[in-house]
Amino acid sequence: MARIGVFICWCGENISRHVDVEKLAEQCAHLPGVRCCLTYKYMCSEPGQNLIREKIREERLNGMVVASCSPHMHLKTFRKAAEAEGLNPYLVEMANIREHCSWVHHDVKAATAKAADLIRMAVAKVRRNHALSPIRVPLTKRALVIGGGVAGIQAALDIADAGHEVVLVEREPSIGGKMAGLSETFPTLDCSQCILTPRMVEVGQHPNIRLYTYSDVEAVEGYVGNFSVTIRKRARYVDISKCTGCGACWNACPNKKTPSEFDFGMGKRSAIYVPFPQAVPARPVIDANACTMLTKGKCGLCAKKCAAGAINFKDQDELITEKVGAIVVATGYKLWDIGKEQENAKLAGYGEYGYGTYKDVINSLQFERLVSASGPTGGELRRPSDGAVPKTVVFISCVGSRDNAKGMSYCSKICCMYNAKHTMLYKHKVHDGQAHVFYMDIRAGGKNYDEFVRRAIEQDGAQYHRGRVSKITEENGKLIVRGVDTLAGEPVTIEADLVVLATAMRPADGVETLAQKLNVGYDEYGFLSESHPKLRPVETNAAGVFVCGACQGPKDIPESVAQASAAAGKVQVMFSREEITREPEIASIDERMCAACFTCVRACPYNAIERAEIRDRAGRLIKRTARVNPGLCMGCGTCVAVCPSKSAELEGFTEQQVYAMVESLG
Amino acid sequence: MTKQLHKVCRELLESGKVQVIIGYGQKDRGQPPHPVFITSPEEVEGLVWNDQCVANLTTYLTRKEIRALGKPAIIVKGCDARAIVVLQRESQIDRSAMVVIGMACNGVGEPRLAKCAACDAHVPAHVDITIGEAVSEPVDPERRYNDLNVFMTQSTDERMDYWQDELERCVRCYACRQVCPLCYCERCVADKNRPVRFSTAPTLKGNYAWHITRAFHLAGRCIGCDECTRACPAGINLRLLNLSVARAAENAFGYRAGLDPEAEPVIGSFSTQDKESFIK
Amino acid sequence: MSTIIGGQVLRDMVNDWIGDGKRVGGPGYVGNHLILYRWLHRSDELLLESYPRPHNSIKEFLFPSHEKLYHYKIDGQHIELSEAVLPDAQQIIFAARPCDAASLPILDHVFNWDYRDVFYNRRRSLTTVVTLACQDHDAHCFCTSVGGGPDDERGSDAMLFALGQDQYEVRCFTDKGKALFEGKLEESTRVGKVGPGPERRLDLETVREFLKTDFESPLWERQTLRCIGCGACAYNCPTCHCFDITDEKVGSAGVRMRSWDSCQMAMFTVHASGHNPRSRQPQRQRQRIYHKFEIYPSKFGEILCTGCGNCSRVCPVGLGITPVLTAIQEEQAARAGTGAAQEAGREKVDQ
Amino acid sequence: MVMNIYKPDLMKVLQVRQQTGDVKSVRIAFEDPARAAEFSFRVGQFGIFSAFGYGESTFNICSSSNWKDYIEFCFRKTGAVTEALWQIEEGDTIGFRGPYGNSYPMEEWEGRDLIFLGGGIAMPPIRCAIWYALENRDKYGHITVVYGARTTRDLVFQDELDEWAQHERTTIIRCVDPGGETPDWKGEIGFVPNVLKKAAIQARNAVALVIGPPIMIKNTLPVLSDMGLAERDIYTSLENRMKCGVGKCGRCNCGPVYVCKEGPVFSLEQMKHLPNDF
Amino acid sequence: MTHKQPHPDPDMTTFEPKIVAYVCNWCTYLGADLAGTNRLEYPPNVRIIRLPCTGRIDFNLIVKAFETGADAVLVSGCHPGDCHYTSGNYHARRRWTLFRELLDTLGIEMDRIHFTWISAAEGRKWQQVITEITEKTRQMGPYLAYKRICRVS
Repeated sequence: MARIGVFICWCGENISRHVDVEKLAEQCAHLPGVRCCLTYKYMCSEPGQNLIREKIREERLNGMVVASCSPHMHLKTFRKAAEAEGLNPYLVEMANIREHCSWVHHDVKAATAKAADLIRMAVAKVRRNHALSPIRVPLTKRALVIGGGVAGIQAALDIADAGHEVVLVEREPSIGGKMAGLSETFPTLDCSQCILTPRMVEVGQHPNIRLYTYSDVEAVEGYVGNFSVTIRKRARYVDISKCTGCGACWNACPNKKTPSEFDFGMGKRSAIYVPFPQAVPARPVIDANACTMLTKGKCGLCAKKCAAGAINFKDQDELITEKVGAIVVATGYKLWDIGKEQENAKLAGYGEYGYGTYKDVINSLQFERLVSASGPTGGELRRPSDGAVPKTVVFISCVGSRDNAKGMSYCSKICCMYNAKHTMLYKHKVHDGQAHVFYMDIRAGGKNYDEFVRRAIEQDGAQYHRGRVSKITEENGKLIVRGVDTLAGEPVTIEADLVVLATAMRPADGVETLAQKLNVGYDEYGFLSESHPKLRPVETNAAGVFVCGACQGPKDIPESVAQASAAAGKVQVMFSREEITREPEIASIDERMCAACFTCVRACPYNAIERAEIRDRAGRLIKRTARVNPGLCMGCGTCVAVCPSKSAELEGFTEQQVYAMVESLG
Repeated sequence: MTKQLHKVCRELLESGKVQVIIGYGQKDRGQPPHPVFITSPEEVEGLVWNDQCVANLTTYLTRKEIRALGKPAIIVKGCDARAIVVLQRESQIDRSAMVVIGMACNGVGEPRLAKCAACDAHVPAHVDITIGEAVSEPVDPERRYNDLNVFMTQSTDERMDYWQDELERCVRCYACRQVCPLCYCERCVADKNRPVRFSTAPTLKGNYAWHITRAFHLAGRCIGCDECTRACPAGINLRLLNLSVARAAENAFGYRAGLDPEAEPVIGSFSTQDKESFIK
Repeated sequence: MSTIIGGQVLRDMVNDWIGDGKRVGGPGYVGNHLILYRWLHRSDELLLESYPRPHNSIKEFLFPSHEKLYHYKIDGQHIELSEAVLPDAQQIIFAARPCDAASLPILDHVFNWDYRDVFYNRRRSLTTVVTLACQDHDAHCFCTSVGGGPDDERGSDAMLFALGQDQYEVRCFTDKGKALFEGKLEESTRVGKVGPGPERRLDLETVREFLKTDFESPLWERQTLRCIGCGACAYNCPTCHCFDITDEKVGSAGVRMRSWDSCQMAMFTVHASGHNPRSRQPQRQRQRIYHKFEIYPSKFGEILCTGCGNCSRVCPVGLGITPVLTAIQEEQAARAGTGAAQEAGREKVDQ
Repeated sequence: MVMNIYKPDLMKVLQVRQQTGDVKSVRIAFEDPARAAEFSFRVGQFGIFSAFGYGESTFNICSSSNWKDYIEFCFRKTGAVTEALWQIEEGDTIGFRGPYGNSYPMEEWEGRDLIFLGGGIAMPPIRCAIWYALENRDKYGHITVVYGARTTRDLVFQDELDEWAQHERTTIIRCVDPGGETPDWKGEIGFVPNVLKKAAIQARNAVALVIGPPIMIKNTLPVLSDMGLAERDIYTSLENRMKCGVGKCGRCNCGPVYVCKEGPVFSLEQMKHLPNDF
Repeated sequence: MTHKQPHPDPDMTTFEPKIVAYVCNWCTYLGADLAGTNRLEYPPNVRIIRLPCTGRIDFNLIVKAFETGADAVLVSGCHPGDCHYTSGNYHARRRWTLFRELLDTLGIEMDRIHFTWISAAEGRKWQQVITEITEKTRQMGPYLAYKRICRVS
C-alpha cells in the first residue's frame, strides 16, 4: 500500500521521556509510502482514536502504523478504530516503542534511533499486508468445565442458567473441591457447607449440566468452537442410576481403616465410601486398592447388602467423547506437602518443622477438618497424637510462601486471613486455650478483612508474634516451638500442644499435562497463564479456553467466584453469536508450485494440511498437492519454514513481509 | 556383468514389463559413458557397464520428459539406489511402477571418486534385480566423514577464507541443482522473486546464500552420491557441505538418508527427547 | 625471420604487468586437477604446458559473470541514479587458447550492432590478448570443423609458439601486440611448433541445411533427452553471451546488476501470462544449436561457436554440441541415402 | 557522456488510474526537461519500466505519439515488479528506457480502412494506434474496433471507448465472453472472432491489427481472410519475454529475429518465417 | 579475487553492535514486554522481529540478517512443551541442530548466532540474554568477514 499513516504515541510520558517523539515524527515522514506522520499524547484514548480516524478519511490512507505499546495491548483497539473508518483492520501494524524501547533504554538518542528502526520495519511490513476478512467457523454451543470446586460450580451454573449445555468433569467422587472441606469461611465465619451445598445440589439437578465425577479429561482435539474432548469416566463400581444412597453398603464394609483423602488423613473411611455427607452425587464409590473384593476377590458384603443391586465389581473405565465449543479450567489448588522429600531438587521442604514426623504438626486444611462439624472428630478439636484437647496452639504463616531459597517466591494471599479465623475457631472451641501466631506481615486487604484480624487479636486474645519459627522439636509430649519476636526484640519459645502450618498454595496435581493438552501456557510454578494479567485475566492464549479460580494463581473464595462468573461471561459472549469468526492469519499453499513432498503434512501440529489431487475435467490426475484446511489451521507457520520450494505462505507473516522487515534494517 | 545386463534388459523390454531402460551408453570410446534411454530391444547392445559409469540416473525419474516415455527400468549403483528410497518416502515416484536393476560396484570414476573410499553400499539395497557380486561391509562414521573431519580441523577464519575463494568462482549455472535427484521442485526457491530471498546474480553474497539453501535442503536427505561435486564446472568441493549436514543428522538423530523406506524423515518431524547443548 | 622470447623473460614481464597495476588473466590450477582462466596474482600461478585447454573461457575477463550497470538511491519519492565505475586498468589475457581469442571478434558483433554496449567495449579496448598455439587437443575439441585451428589468429594481438626448453616464438599481429613485446624480442630463425589440431569431423554446410528444414524433426527429442537443463555449457562457452538484469537492494540504495543467463534455464522465456514457448528441455537444446549455427550466422555472418569443446567437456551428462551435430550429420547422410549425394557428402568431409 | 544503454530516465508519476481489479494505467513524464524535449516515439513501440528495488518490466507505450507532455503505460499485477508498480502514487519516481522495437506502419496504412481487434489486457497496445489514427482522421478510411474481455469488469479504458464512438466513420464494438456480462450490459456477448463475423464489416482495402491471447489470434485469422484481407495486411504484436530491449540479452530471440529489435510488430506474412517458438 | 585484507579496525569503544532477534509472539515477545513493564534496562542494540512461532523462523532469515549487516542474530521462543502451537519449537530445535553444523562448516562465527528459550514470565532472563549478547558482540567487533562477502553497491 502506498498511502501509509504513522501515528506516534507519547503514552503520557512513558514513551516521550526516553524517545524524542517530535524528532521521530520528522524522520518517519520521509519513509517511502508514508503520507502523514504525527504524534499525540494518548493515541489509544478517545481523542487519539478520533485523530486517527480523521486522518484515515482525510489522507485516504490504505495502511497504518501505530508506534506505541505492545501489540498484545492495543492492536485490537487500533484495528477496530481503522475498521470503523473503512480501512481493513489487517492493514494496521504496531511498532512497540514502549515496552521494547522507552521503558528499557534510557539513552534518548539510542532509544529514538531504535524507535525509528522499529517504525521503519513496521512501515515496510504494512506496505506488503493484504486486506483480510475473518474466517467464519461453525460453533458448538456447549461448554466444558474442568474441576468441580467452587469456581467450577459457579462457572457451570452461570453458563447453564444462560441456557447452554455444560459438561462438568470432576476428578474426585464428588464436586465441592477444597471449600467443601472447610469449617467456616472468613470474614463472616458463615459455615462453608451451608453456603456451598445448595449450589452443589443446584448443579446436581440442573437440566443443562451433565456431571462426570470421578473422571478426567483424557484428550482434547479440534479448535475454538469445535473441540472434541475425550473424558475418561473411571470405574466407580457403583451404578449411580440404581443406587438410592441408603448407606447400607458403606456401613457393612469391613474395611474402615483407609485414610480419608477428603479429611487429608485426619480421619478414616471404608473401602466403599461417600467422601462427605453432603456429597453431590451422594452416591458411594469403591476404592479399588482398599476393597478386598477387587484386590483379592474376597468379601463383597456391600453387594449383598445393596437392595438396589447397584454394585458391579466388573465395572470398567469408560471413554466418552463430548463436542464442546468452549472450555473453562477450574482445577483449583492444593496445599504444598512440605515434608523432607520433594518432587524436584529446587524445593527443599521444611524438614525442620517436623511435618510428617511429629503427629501434632499439621497443615491448615487438616486443622479445618479437625474443627469441622462433618470432620473426623465431629467438630471437637482433638490432637491427632493422643486425642487430647490442645491448650496451646501455634499457627505459623508463610510456610513455603515468600521464600526464594527453598520454597515458592510468591505470597499465597489467604493464609493471614484463615490463620486469624483459625485462632477464633480455636477460642470458641477451647475457651481457656491460648493461640499463638508467627507472622511476617499481616495481609488482609479485602472488605472487612483487617477488622476481622483485629477482632481475632483484640477480642479472642490471639498472641501475634512478628517473626519466624526456626525449629520445632518434640520433648515429653510437648512441641517446643523456637522462634523470635522481632517487635519485642527477643527470642520466643512456646511449648505447644498442636502446631498448624499455613503452607504455600500450589496448583492441583497434573495441571501441567492438562495445560499441554489444551495448548495453554503455565508459569514455573504450574499456575496457568492468563492472556493478560490486567486486561484479560480469565482468557488464555488458546482461543476458546478460559481459566478461573486458584489454578490461575493463589486467591480466596470471593475472587474465585468472581473469576468463575467472568469466565462464564466470556463463554456466553462467544455463544451469543451463531458462528465464530477466526483470525484470518492462517497458511495457504500455492498448489501450482507445490512439489507434493508433504513435509508440511508431517510438520503440521494441528493436522490441518491434507494430501490432495488436482484432476482435469476428464478425471485424469494432473498433479498432487498439499492443501490447508482453513478451519483447523492456527497459523503457526511451521509449514512455511519446512517447505523447500516456499509454496506455503502464512497470511499476516508472509515471506514478503518478513523479508521486507529484515531488509529495512539494512 | 554387461552381458547379464543386456539379457535382463532385453527380457524386460520384450516382455513389455517396462517401456524404457535408463542406463549408460558409450558411443564414442574416447568419452566417458553417458545416460541413454533404450526403448527397443535391439538397442540393448548399446548399454555398457564399467567403472566409468559415474552419473546418478535416478535424477531422470522425476523429469516430465522421461516420465512421458512410460514405465522405466533404471540401472543404479549402491549410492544411487538410496535416492530411490528418499524419492519414494517423499512421494515423488511410484516405486511399484518401475524396475530397479542394482549393479554391484567396487567404486567408479578415474581417478576413483572420493565417495567410493568410504562406501558401505557396494551391493545396492531395495532393488528388484541385482547383477554382479561385491562385498560391502559397514563403515564407521569416523571414516565416512573423514574428509569433513580433516577440513574441520582448520580454524573458523581459515574455513571462511577457503569458502570465500571457492564460492567466488560459482557462476550459478545450477548444475549442482539440476543433476541432483532430490532437487525436483516445480520451481526452485532460487527462481522465485516474491520476495527475492537471495541474490540471483553470482555475487559472493548471493552464492553464499544459495549454497547454504541448497545444502540445508539436503539435510537428512542427501544420499552422498556426490553428483553435484562432479557436475560443478568451477570445481567447488560441495561434498564438504553435503557431508556436514549428513554428519549432523547422523550425530544428532542417528539418521542416514535413503536406507530405510519406512524411517521418519528428519525435517518435518521431531522428538520431544531431541538432545541439544546450544540453546541457552 | 622470426622473433623469440625466453620463458623466464615472459614470466618476469607478467610480474611487471601485475606490479604496475595491470590486471593479468591466464590459465591456472584450481584444486589439484582443474585448470581455469583466473585473474593472476603472480606469474608462477600460470600454467603453460601439458593440458589441452582450461574448462572455462576468457569471456570471464570481457563479459564477467556479473557486473554493475548503474547505482540508485531511494529517498522518499525522490530517486538518484549514478553511473557504475567502469574499469580503467589495462587487462592482459596471457596464454589464452586460439579458440578463446577467436570468440572476441564474434562477440563484437552482438555487443555493437545498433546499440553499443559500453561495458563490453570498455573492457575490450583495455584488453590485449596473447594466445598460445595449441600443442595438443582432446576428444572434445572441434575447432577445425568451425573454421578455426591450433594457430587461428582471430582475436589475438600476439601469439606464442612453443619451441621447447622454455623458449617461445612470438608473432605480433596488432599494434597492441607489438607495443606489449616492445624491446623484449630477439631475432631468430627458429619457428615454433604447432599441434596437428583435431581431425575435422563436422561439416557445417550439411548441418545448416538440416537446420533450415528440420525445426520440428524428432531428432531433437531423441538426441537431447538426457539434458538436465543446467547452464554449465552456456557459462563455460566462449561465445554464449545471454544475460539477465536483476536488482540488488540493501536498505534504501541498490544497484542494477547484469549477470550471465542461459537459454537452457527453464524460466528463460516464460511470459508474464505464464505461457512458456520453450517449456521442454529438448526445445531449449534445439534453440541453443539454432542460435549458434543458423541465427547468428544469418544475422552477423559469423558462426557463434569456436569449437573449443567446453560444452561437452563440462556437461555432467556428456552432451554438449558435438553429439547433436554428429547425429544431424548422420541423419543428413542417411537421408541422402544412396547414390552420389552420399559420395559427395563423404568427399566434402575429407577436405 | 558515455552512453550507458541500460540506464533509464527518471520519470515523475503524474496520474495513476485503476482500470480493473488488477490493471492500472499510469501517466509519467520526464523529470529532465531536456530529455522530455528530445524524446519521441512511434505508436506500437514499447518501453522498459523500472521499479527500483524490484526490477524492470516491458510494457507497450499506450499513449499516442502526438501527446508531448507525458507517456502512458498499462500493466496487470502479476509479478514482483508489477506488484511494486501497483503501489506507486502521484509524485513518485520510476525509471523508463526506450522507445524500443519497431512500430505500426501508420504511413503504409494511410488511405486504408483500419480494423483493430483486441482481447483482454491487449487494449493498451491498440489504444495508441487508435488515438493516432483519430488525430489524423482524414488520412484513414473507416475505423472499426472490436474489443473483448472475459467479463465487463476486465474491460480497460472504457471511458475512451465511448469517446471514440463519437468520431465519424468509426465503429466501436465491445464484447464479453459468454457468462461475463452483467444485466445492464449493452455490448455484444461472445468471443471476438464470432462478434467480428457477426458485425460483417465490408473491408475495402482494409488492414487489421490483432492483439490478444494466442487462441484469439488463431481463431480471428480465418474470419479476416474471409473478409478479403491478405496475410500481409494482418499485423500483431508478440508478447515475448524481454529483458534488455536492445537486442543483446538473447531472451526474445525467436528464429531469425530478435523480437525486441525486429518486432514486436509483425505482419502474418513475416510470422510465417518464424518457427512456432513464441 | 576478493582481496582479503580486513578493514582497519574501528576503535572498539564507538562500535555499536547491531543485533537482529527473531522471537516467537507468545513467549519471548511477551517476555520482552515483561522486561519493559518491570523497567529492566538493557542495551538498545537489539531489533526484535515478531513471528508467530519459532517453527516459522526460516533458516534463510538468519543468513538474510547477516546480509543486512547484523553483527549477531538471536533466535528465541517458548521452552519445549510450552509452545502455543504445541510443537513449533521442537521443529525449530531440530532445524537449528542441523543448521549450526552447516554454518560452522562454512566458517560462520557460531558465537554470533544465539538460540534461547525465554518464556513470557522470564523478563529478567530476556534482559540478561540481550545484555550478554551485546557485550560479547561488542568485544568480537563488527562481523567483518560477512560484511566483506556482502560488498555489493
